[in-house]
Amino acid sequence: MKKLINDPRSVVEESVQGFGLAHAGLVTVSTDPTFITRKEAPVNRKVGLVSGGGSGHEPLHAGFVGQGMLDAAVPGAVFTSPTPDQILPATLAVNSGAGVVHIVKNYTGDVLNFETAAELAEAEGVSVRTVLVNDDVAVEDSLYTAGRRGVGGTLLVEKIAGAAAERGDDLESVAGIGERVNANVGTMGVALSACTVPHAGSPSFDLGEDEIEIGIGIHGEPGRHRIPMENADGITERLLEPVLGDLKVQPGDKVLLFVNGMGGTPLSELYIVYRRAAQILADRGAVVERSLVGNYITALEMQGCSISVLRLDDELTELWDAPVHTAALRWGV
Amino acid sequence: MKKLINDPRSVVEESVQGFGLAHAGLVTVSTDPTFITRKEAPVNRKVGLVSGGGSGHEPLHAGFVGQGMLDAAVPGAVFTSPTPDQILPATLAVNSGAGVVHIVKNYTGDVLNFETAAELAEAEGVSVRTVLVNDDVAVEDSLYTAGRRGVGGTLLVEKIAGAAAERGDDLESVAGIGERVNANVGTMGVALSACTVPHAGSPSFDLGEDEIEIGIGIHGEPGRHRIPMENADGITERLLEPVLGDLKVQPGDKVLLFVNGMGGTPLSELYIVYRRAAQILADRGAVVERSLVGNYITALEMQGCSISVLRLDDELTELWDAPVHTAALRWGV
Amino acid sequence: MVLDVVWAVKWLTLCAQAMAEHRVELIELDRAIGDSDHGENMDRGFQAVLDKLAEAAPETPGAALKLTAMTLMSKVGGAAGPLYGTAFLRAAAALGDSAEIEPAAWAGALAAARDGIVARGKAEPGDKTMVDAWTPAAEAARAAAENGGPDVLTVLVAAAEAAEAGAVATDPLMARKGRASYLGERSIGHRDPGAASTALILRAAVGAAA
Amino acid sequence: MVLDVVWAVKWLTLCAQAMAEHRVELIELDRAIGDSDHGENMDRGFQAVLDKLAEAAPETPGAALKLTAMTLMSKVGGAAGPLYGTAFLRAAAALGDSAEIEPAAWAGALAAARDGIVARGKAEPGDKTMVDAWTPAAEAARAAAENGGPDVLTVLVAAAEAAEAGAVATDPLMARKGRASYLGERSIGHRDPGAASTALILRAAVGAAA
Ligand SMILES: Nc1ncnc2c1ncn2[C@@H]1O[C@H](COP(=O)(O)OP(=O)(O)O)[C@@H](O)[C@H]1O
Ligand SMILES: Nc1ncnc2c1ncn2[C@@H]1O[C@H](COP(=O)(O)OP(=O)(O)O)[C@@H](O)[C@H]1O
Ligand SMILES: [Mg+2]
Ligand SMILES: [Mg+2]
Ligand SMILES: [Mg+2]
Ligand SMILES: [Mg+2]
Repeated sequence: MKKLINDPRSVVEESVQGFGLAHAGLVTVSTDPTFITRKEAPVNRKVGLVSGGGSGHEPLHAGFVGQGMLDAAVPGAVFTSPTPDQILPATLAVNSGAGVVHIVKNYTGDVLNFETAAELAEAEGVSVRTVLVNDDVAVEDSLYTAGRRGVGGTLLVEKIAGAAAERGDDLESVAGIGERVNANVGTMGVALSACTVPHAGSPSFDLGEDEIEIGIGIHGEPGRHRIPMENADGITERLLEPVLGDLKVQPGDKVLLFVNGMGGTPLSELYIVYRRAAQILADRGAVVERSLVGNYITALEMQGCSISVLRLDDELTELWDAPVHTAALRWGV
Repeated sequence: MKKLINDPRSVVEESVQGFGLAHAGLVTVSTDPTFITRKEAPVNRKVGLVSGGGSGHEPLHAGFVGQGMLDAAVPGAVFTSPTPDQILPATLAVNSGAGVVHIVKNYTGDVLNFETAAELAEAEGVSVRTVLVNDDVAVEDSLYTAGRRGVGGTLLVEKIAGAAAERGDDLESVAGIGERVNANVGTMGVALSACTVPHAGSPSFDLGEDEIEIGIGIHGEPGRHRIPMENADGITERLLEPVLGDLKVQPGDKVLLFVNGMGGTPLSELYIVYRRAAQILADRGAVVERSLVGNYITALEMQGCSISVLRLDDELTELWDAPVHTAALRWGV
Repeated sequence: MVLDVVWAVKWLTLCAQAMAEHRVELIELDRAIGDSDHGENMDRGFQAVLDKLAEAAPETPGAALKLTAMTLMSKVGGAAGPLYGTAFLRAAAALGDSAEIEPAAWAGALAAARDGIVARGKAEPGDKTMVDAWTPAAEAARAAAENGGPDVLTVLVAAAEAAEAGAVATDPLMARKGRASYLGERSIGHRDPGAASTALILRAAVGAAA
Repeated sequence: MVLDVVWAVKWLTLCAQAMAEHRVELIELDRAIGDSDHGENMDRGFQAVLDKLAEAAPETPGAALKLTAMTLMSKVGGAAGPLYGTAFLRAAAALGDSAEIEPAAWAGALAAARDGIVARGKAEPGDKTMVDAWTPAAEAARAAAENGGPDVLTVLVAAAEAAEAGAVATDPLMARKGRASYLGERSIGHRDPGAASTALILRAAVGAAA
């Protein structure tokens, strides 16, 4: 597996440097420890939003730092959650006194590292509220798992909670909005091929020419099960039905439909998936009020996609529409 | 090669349908023949901008239809230029009376098909000016080739000419701006892997695990030559040097730096390339005033990237900064 | 055997058959020095010609070729669409509305087709394009029509064989036009896909008369 | 042989060596049921421990372990970072500032480490995590310290062997905690990477005393 890198051990550092150079007007990159903050951070009286996680999911999270979304992103090594010594200074850097929300994808590593950082930040007098994102309907939330994973829904939580913070909501309210988004979003993904972690050098799993993995996460891990290859419409049905079942989408429900590429699938194919997903939702009587299609939460160069559905209400729609100015998501400004 | 498609022969149609559904507020999709127009087309008194080419390069061109950029995009079959019977109605649909600019990438097929359509449109009383994009410095423009290809620079021509049209420039002036962009931009690309055209089913070329193709186009064709794999910094130097030589970039020159992904390379790697490219430009005394990093002009799921440099002047910078609202490029609105 | 509209329709039908059969082969040729679409484009185009022929029943060979020209122009795309479109359009014009094609007229139609391709594509013989199949074909047809007298099959065969030889002769050439030219020396050793499809088309003309 | 700070530093040095040597193997284990980073994370973490040890010369075994805890916490990331960080921190606390570790104290430190991991990660034995190596190791050390009297090497060996057996015993288990739990039944038949690295760490403790 060839990669446009210099050294597997400097991938994150160099990539973040490049990101900082390309978006110098928007973000500040801190090194040692590494984190990315919004240029104007801390924003006066605003609740600060910090997210982070393993690298390899770009543009998540650094691409979402800026007006109306995150105040800081904390990138770990590839597919490895960041450490408290990164999360803590990022938290302190964006605290204006109004407190900080940690948006954490539900993985053991992310939870533990953010937990520690939050404790340390509290010890330094910063109020921290954590919003746990666990939208992956492929994983049952039970005694027998580490709980549902945070996947595609993360972007929606970050955007909408970010808009709530930008309009001046207080700590509890921003966290509450984030939790409302998380409670109303479901996601399921598929992989047509594996990805290769730079330091590992070989694909994260082996998949036959006629097999696909259903119910994958975003770390190159295998999915819930493997099935023979199907066409795009068939796969779309397989992904969307469990999501709609989980959310109990009813006729008349207004939704946001988000088709997310895993990195290596052409945009044209994501639109083929979107087409079928929109048809299914229409057949169910749901109204697709907002949509997003693209590579936003990736697993390196994995081929595949995930489908997320978020049930909207007027407030969530308004917050989704609110101006956002980040490297990867921008409108209204 | 697995693909998220239903039938190789319906890829373009279904993808364009999905695109239309996802961006219903922005564009209108016409079928039979297929083309995409800006929702408000024809825009009163505005020069219309039409571009198009083979599919498989998404988001180019449909993703750039909207305010401040294209009025219409005409997608051909995968890697196959569209036909006059698509280009003509698209041209007529966006003509407000102020004339239409065709932005055409320099490939024999694109040139011939747009040429015919322009003739037919002229016969119907529409003034058409063609801007030929040929920014690929890998191909010598000589008696021995079909001339330099249009690649990454196409986006820059479309954005900047689109802004000129939006501010009310007349036909000659919009075309002139487009030509000025083309004259000041150079691009060179690399492939780390080939792509697979849906109807072909096998990769467009075979590349060893330790080889890369230098000087590739965007149609999965092999490049000018094949070399052993190098690291990202080395590859970046190889791509950028010929571009800077071609443009004769001088100390003090202001430039836009555009690192474009071919579709299958993670964004994080594009930033590693951006980092080195920015360093080289800084060493040369050039000032990177604007930048763009992402998958904008792709070759399906090919792994690799291209680097484009555009020499800026105040007017080009102003037009680059002007508001744009399309599916794939949006700011200021 | 006369080259009338029945022959013309049979010819075009055999063309469509040949493109379907050789689709993968033409894709493979284009994969080597182009963008893997030539076989798909030609197959799509000639299938559309079949559909058109089923709708409209052309009354002369010229009308059949004109309909083919318009259909290829609007369905093939790429470089081949306009080039073949022009070729068939010029051939149709050369044939006018005569009901039957004499050997000399056929040779003239091929020459007109070839000239149309050159006028549009600006390629010269030796540039490794379809011109390298059309040029010897037109030449051979002219020679056969002059020497061979009234036997039209001889003329068709001469053109087909010359096109085939012309296509093979593109193998060692370095491309100077079209997408293959980007490859420079790397285009050497591969057959030009457009020359190969030209040979199929002219071979189908023989089959329709046999 | 006494378990003093010289031993502790040697132990940590051997840990770093073991992680570098088994880096690929741990990545492979994690590739099968996780995300291919465990070997990389542990290698990075223990290399950083080496750097720290070179800078600061800890004066007691407890101080060495505390420094290790802080370094792992800030350099490893993922699930393993906080868990191993907690383990070393709790072990350091259990050892206090004594200059030499008695067999019973070592057993106590292992038990504290194990309890720390459970407190943070909430895994139970049988969940197919590093707990499945730490639990039998702490247990075996306690038993050996009680029975074997003052021979510290016996205790170290007992712990290492139990950890190794515990790691092997994770093979048939279905994961219920950590990333492997997403795989459900597909996690069966693979060794838990964290249990494997635990065994390496406790084996290094023997090596340092030998
Ligand atoms: N300028 C030209 N003149 C004549 N024939 C050309 C020219 N350019 C390309 N061709 C022919 O077109 C063929 C390629 O057709 P096709 O693959 O369908 O189009 P594209 O190159 O646009 O993908 C080439 O093999 C060659 O025979
Ligand atoms: N809840 C938990 N309790 C105990 N150990 C755990 C828990 N979750 C994960 N682990 C351990 O962590 C190991 C994985 O570490 P690593 O791969 O470095 O982190 P990540 O899973 O975040 O990629 C697993 O093999 C397992 O032994
Ligand atoms: Mg990990
Ligand atoms: Mg083509
Ligand atoms: Mg082609
Ligand atoms: Mg792991």
